[in-house]
Amino acid sequence: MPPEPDVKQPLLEVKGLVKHFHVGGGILGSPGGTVRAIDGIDFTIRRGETLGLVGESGCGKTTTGRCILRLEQPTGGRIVFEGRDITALGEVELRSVRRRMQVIFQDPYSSLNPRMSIGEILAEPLQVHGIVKDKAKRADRVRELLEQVGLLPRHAERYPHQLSGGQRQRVGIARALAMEPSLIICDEPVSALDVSIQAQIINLLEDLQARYHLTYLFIAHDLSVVRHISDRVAVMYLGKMVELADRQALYENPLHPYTRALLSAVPIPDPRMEARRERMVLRGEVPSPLNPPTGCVFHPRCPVAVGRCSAEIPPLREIKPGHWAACHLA
Amino acid sequence: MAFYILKRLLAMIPTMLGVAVLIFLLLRVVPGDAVEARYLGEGGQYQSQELMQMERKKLGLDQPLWKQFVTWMAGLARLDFGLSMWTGAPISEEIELRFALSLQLAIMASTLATLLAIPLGILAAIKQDTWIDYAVRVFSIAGLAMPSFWLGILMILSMLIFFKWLPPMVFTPLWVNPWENLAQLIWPALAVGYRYSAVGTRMMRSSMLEVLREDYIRTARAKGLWLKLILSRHAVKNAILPVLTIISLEFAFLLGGLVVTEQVFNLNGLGMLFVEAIARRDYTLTQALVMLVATFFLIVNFVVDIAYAWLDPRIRYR
Amino acid sequence: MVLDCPPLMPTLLEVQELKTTFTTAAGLVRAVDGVSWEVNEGETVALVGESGCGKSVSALSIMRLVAPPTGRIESGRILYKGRDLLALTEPEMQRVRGREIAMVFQEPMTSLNPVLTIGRQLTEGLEIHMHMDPPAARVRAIELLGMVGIPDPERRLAQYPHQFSGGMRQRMMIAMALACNPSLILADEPTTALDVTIQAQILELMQSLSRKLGVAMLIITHNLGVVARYADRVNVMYAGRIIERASAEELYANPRHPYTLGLLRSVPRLDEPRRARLDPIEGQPPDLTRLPQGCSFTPRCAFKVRRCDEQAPELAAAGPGGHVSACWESTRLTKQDAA
Amino acid sequence: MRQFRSLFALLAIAGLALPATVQSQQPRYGGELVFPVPSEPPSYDGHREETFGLIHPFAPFYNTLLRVDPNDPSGTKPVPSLAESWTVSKDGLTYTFKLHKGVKFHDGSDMTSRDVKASYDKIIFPPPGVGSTRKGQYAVVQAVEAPDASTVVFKLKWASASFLAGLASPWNFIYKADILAKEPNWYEKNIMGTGPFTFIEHVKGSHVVGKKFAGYWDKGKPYLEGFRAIFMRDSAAQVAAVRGERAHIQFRSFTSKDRDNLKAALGDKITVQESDWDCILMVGVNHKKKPFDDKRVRRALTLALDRHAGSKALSQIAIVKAVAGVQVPGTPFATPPAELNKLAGYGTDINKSRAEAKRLLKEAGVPEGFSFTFSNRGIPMPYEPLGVWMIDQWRQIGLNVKHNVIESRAYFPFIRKGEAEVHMDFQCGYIVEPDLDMYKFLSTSRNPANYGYYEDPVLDQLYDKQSRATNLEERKAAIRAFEKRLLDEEAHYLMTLQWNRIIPHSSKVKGWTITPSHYLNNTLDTVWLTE
Repeated sequence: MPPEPDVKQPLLEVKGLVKHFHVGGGILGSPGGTVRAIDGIDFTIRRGETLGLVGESGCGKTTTGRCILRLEQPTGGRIVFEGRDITALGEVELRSVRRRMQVIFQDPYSSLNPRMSIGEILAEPLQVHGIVKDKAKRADRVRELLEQVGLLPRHAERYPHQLSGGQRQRVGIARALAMEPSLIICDEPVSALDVSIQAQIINLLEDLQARYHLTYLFIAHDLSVVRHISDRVAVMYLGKMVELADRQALYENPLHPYTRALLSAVPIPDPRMEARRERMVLRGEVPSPLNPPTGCVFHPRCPVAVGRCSAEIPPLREIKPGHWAACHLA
Repeated sequence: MAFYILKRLLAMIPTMLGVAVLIFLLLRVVPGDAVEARYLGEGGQYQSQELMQMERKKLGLDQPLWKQFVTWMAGLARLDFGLSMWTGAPISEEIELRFALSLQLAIMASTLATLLAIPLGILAAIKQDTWIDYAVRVFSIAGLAMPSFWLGILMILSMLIFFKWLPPMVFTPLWVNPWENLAQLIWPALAVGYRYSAVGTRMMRSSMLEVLREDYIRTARAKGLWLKLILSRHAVKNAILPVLTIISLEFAFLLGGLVVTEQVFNLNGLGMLFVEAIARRDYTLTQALVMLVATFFLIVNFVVDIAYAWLDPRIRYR
Repeated sequence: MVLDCPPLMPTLLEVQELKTTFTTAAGLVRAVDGVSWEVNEGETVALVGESGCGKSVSALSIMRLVAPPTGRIESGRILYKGRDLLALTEPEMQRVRGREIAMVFQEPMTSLNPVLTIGRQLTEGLEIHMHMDPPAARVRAIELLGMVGIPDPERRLAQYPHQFSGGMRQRMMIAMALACNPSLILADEPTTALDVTIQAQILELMQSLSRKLGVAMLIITHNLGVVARYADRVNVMYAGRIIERASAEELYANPRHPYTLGLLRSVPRLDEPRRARLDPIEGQPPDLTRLPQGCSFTPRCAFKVRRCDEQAPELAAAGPGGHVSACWESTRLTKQDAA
Repeated sequence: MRQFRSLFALLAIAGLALPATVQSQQPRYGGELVFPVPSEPPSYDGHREETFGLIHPFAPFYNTLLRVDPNDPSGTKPVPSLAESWTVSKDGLTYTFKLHKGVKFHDGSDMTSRDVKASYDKIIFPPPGVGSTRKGQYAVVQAVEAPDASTVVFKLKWASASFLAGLASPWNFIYKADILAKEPNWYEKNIMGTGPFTFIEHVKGSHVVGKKFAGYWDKGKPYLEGFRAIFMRDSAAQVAAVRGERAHIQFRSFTSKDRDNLKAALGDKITVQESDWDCILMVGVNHKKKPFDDKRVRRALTLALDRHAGSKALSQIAIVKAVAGVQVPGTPFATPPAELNKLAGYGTDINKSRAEAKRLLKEAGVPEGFSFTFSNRGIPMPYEPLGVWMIDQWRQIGLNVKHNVIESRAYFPFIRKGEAEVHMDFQCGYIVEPDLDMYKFLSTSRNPANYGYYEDPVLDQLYDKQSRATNLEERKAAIRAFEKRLLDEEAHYLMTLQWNRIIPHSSKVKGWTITPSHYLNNTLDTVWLTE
């Protein structure tokens, strides 16, 4: 059992994170450009909490996860993990950091080597990082990990294609757990799963968090799932953070029009309620991050935008204690 | 577009420079030089050191390596490949005719390969696991299993035995006498083209099968399109890209790589010249040939990229 | 209640005892195992279930697009306007596809041919089914793109799918489906690949167009929320069979099958207070090559009785408005039971 | 007389009609002779090049001062060519040649003694920057003089038995003096001679075309309208060309198998001429490497070879045949078989030889199973079969030999380093002449191309003796003594088997006689086609 963590201390601090991708021009000579995947975001995750990160595809939420994991080199800003600035660490130093910071992917199938048995997949990091050096003890540890994620010891002999989607995601979780991390970045961990299985995995993640005092960054597009699992929720739009608040505050009293639109778009499995509900259907599509709008990036689709919105970038302000929003009108 | 082409062409320079340095050094690692190869060649008769030194001086082989390299590079920059160390003739003259033959043969063989591979591959894919598919498979595996020079020998022998006829032995450029020219080159083109079609056929088949499983083919069927239209409009253009790559690279390879086939058909092509140049330690000629083939590879690659863009709009606009 | 009345519109499509199988290395997969359902003219019907339950295969079977040689329609009848589609010749069937019944697929990314222009893909159906000449087809194509809300349609015709966003592509798919004025659109997970805000746009669009043009729709989805708002009637599928059918309102109010109930309970809902824990359906979906003798849901069922293992229940009346359920205990279930 | 006998023997082998009908046939004019050439020369200069690839296509453009009798199958008899007659001074030091009158170059100018002098001066006394590869063979020449337009005089430093043969060398094309004066290397890239054919074109890697020279001095010749030499590396392609009747003849050689195939396919349309070939592979033994400094060991190596059995077996699969000493069998200076068989390793009782070999090895203190490396050249025919054969022969006297095959072009540079223990060496003459054939074996100090690395003054003296002998019998005796010392007593070098030249050609080709050298008899002035 790991020691009881100090809850007040932030485990991860992200300050002014920027990630730009340069894209080359096409063959026909269209000019290249810079994709502003993340355009200056700040947030912290406290020990033991779950921060939900929501937004539509292309908003930068997955890139944020990859930057924290240092799978991408940030263009700017700082990432402080367990009190250490990891923004510029070299490969060797990163190795120890990576043990403490694990990831669970959306598609467990493509992240598992099809030629390795589940037992081998789980034993490999234990061996490579020298966590469990003895072979027999490693097998014990693999069994233990399988049990922790609700699989049976006999699953160790199976290969990824012999498992169902839910079981594969359990293996993905076990692999992350094997390193005894403090932070797990869950990148859309349930969106590829069937509805009836999603709940199993969410429950499992919650159980594990309680048992091992894990901290989660939970990246997802499904607002109902995020509401269920997160303590605080951050909403991203086009590389910017538009709102950040406690779960309850955000869902009951969203301050940003984009958050409101998102919430209203979520269908509710109750026809009567759906019939009564006010729908706020957004116009248009998410603009290209190659060429983001001026001012507030949301203004072209915003139902309440005023003149100022197209001219001036709204900063992320703390409107109420602990409730931040980037909107001139909030 | 012009900018892109310019950029790509400029990007070739460092590659070519690398190739140049590499081949320059590699050649000089091999023991012996053109003078030794010439005067200790046939019977090991000894020639006086004086004569050998004189010859070396004539060829510039007495110069330090870096000077030889600089001289060569300076020539290249003016597109002057220099003189062959073996014959003393300008290299452009040595290569010219052989290049015409090799280029024509490569074009003919690649064309034949393409003409065989694409319809056969499509046929095998749409008749997957039927006897037609198996027949195509046997045909193409036979092509792979038989080296083209061996097929060439078979062809020559059968022509000799059954028709008492042999293709012309001397290359006539196409524009001089097309009939003579084709009478000589069609056979090696068939032998080589058949062999290279095999890879293309397999590739076309699997690529086609892959495309036929794509969602947009299902969409096309759901629209009520019939098979021929689906194949011609929706599938072939998508499936052809990998085949195009393979055949194009084969084309560049064919240009300088058909040593044995050239021997069998007595073709005066670049392949034999290449081998002889190496054996004779004809540095200048070998270097020029390597540069030529490397340039061709780069150009073919470039053309393939352009063709990709033409066939696949996703690349064009990216 | 209105829904107690018999349907006012005549039946458009009637699927009877359809069985579709796939031969795989693991054995024979009974993807669709004797299902019957119908769609009336102008109606929107939903087919709900998890992946592998047979809902997509049902739609492909109607179009006769189940890929041979592995896939095979074993038996059953598919009556469209009284004609059995399974008895048609392939050329006759080609005249049905796209003209009478059109399809909208799940993945707008991969379901459009990347190397053909939007215009080409939109007009080809018009040319073959409506015998339009290219200029006429082009005019119609522009009209269609405008109808599905794609701005600047004339310019868009010359573009390629990759130049369209996901939502735009799905609009294009819908335009393609609508091109030849079909009577029925089969929409296979039409919004699954899209972002929430775009999902809403597309669903609204489909609903309004189907109402305006009087097109019947079959929406295939795994998302109960999607169906709630847009479907008139809902069929719930599990392991190749329909296990419950009712009007949308009735189904959500009074689910009469433990699986339907489980699905509704297992998703977190924004309209309800946050629960401490979710109530998942335990276990895994069944292996379709080795279905149990009795009810396929038994191994995961919280309400199972002895009989469930022995005999598979048939659909039986379970509520008003044609509400049927295939569960021995259906009458015993109420929504509150599971809580 | 012996020469005639062997000519008849050849005619019989070739399946030709009786000599009577040969005589009855009148040469026919016209036609183009087509022949494949397996090798292409780097330049056109006969004074510089060493490959038959130059002789076959380019010799018809030139004449030499003397030539080897084109009708003599021994290939040893110098006869007039540009020189119509000559006298030799009593002391053998002055040779005076009278030139034919009315000889014209292809550019129409007259050929005079100036041109002969200029050509020989280029060969023997090349100016700086001019390559002459056979300069050393004319060390005997003091000076070349041209006292009048039709007289050429060679002054020698000492009497030489082989001098006339040297002037019949097929390489020594007579060039035009004016051209040489302007540009000594002109003939490397250009062609202009007095030969029976004029140069039309040479397409690199492809072919050479020549056309009858109307102004040829030897009236009535040539018979051919022209010729076409086609460069063809692959022997299968050459055979196919003859078989497909696209080519008449290949002047180098085919294998016995090719001969049989051609004969079987074309029957009477093919005429076969065969001869021993003045080429031989021999084994160099490095005297600087122990234990090969011991002549007993070297003798054991040659004693181990069963040459007579080897001749029977290897002639089936390789281009070798006759058991030979230092001269091609059947030529004037060759040792008769009965006497040759007395040399070590030439005996008919192989068991006796091998016993002797083992005894010698024991005596020399070479242990049973002694190992050494045999370096061989990476040419399949006939190097490889001969190498394999010898290694097997040596194994039978208890030697364990490693076969080290080296790429063809890298081979002699490697051998010249002097590191090889035992290696394959090669020699091929353009004319059968003891001076040329035996020069190879002189002490390394005299001939650096002797890769046995030995000094043997006795042997050198025997060479000089035969070279300067004025009397035929005296020369023969000296050659015999040289051969015995080289191959038997000292066993400096081991001879393998003489190559065998096989020319199956179209029966349409007449007027061409095989000789032991594939460098000879390619002027094509006497050749004609029946149709």
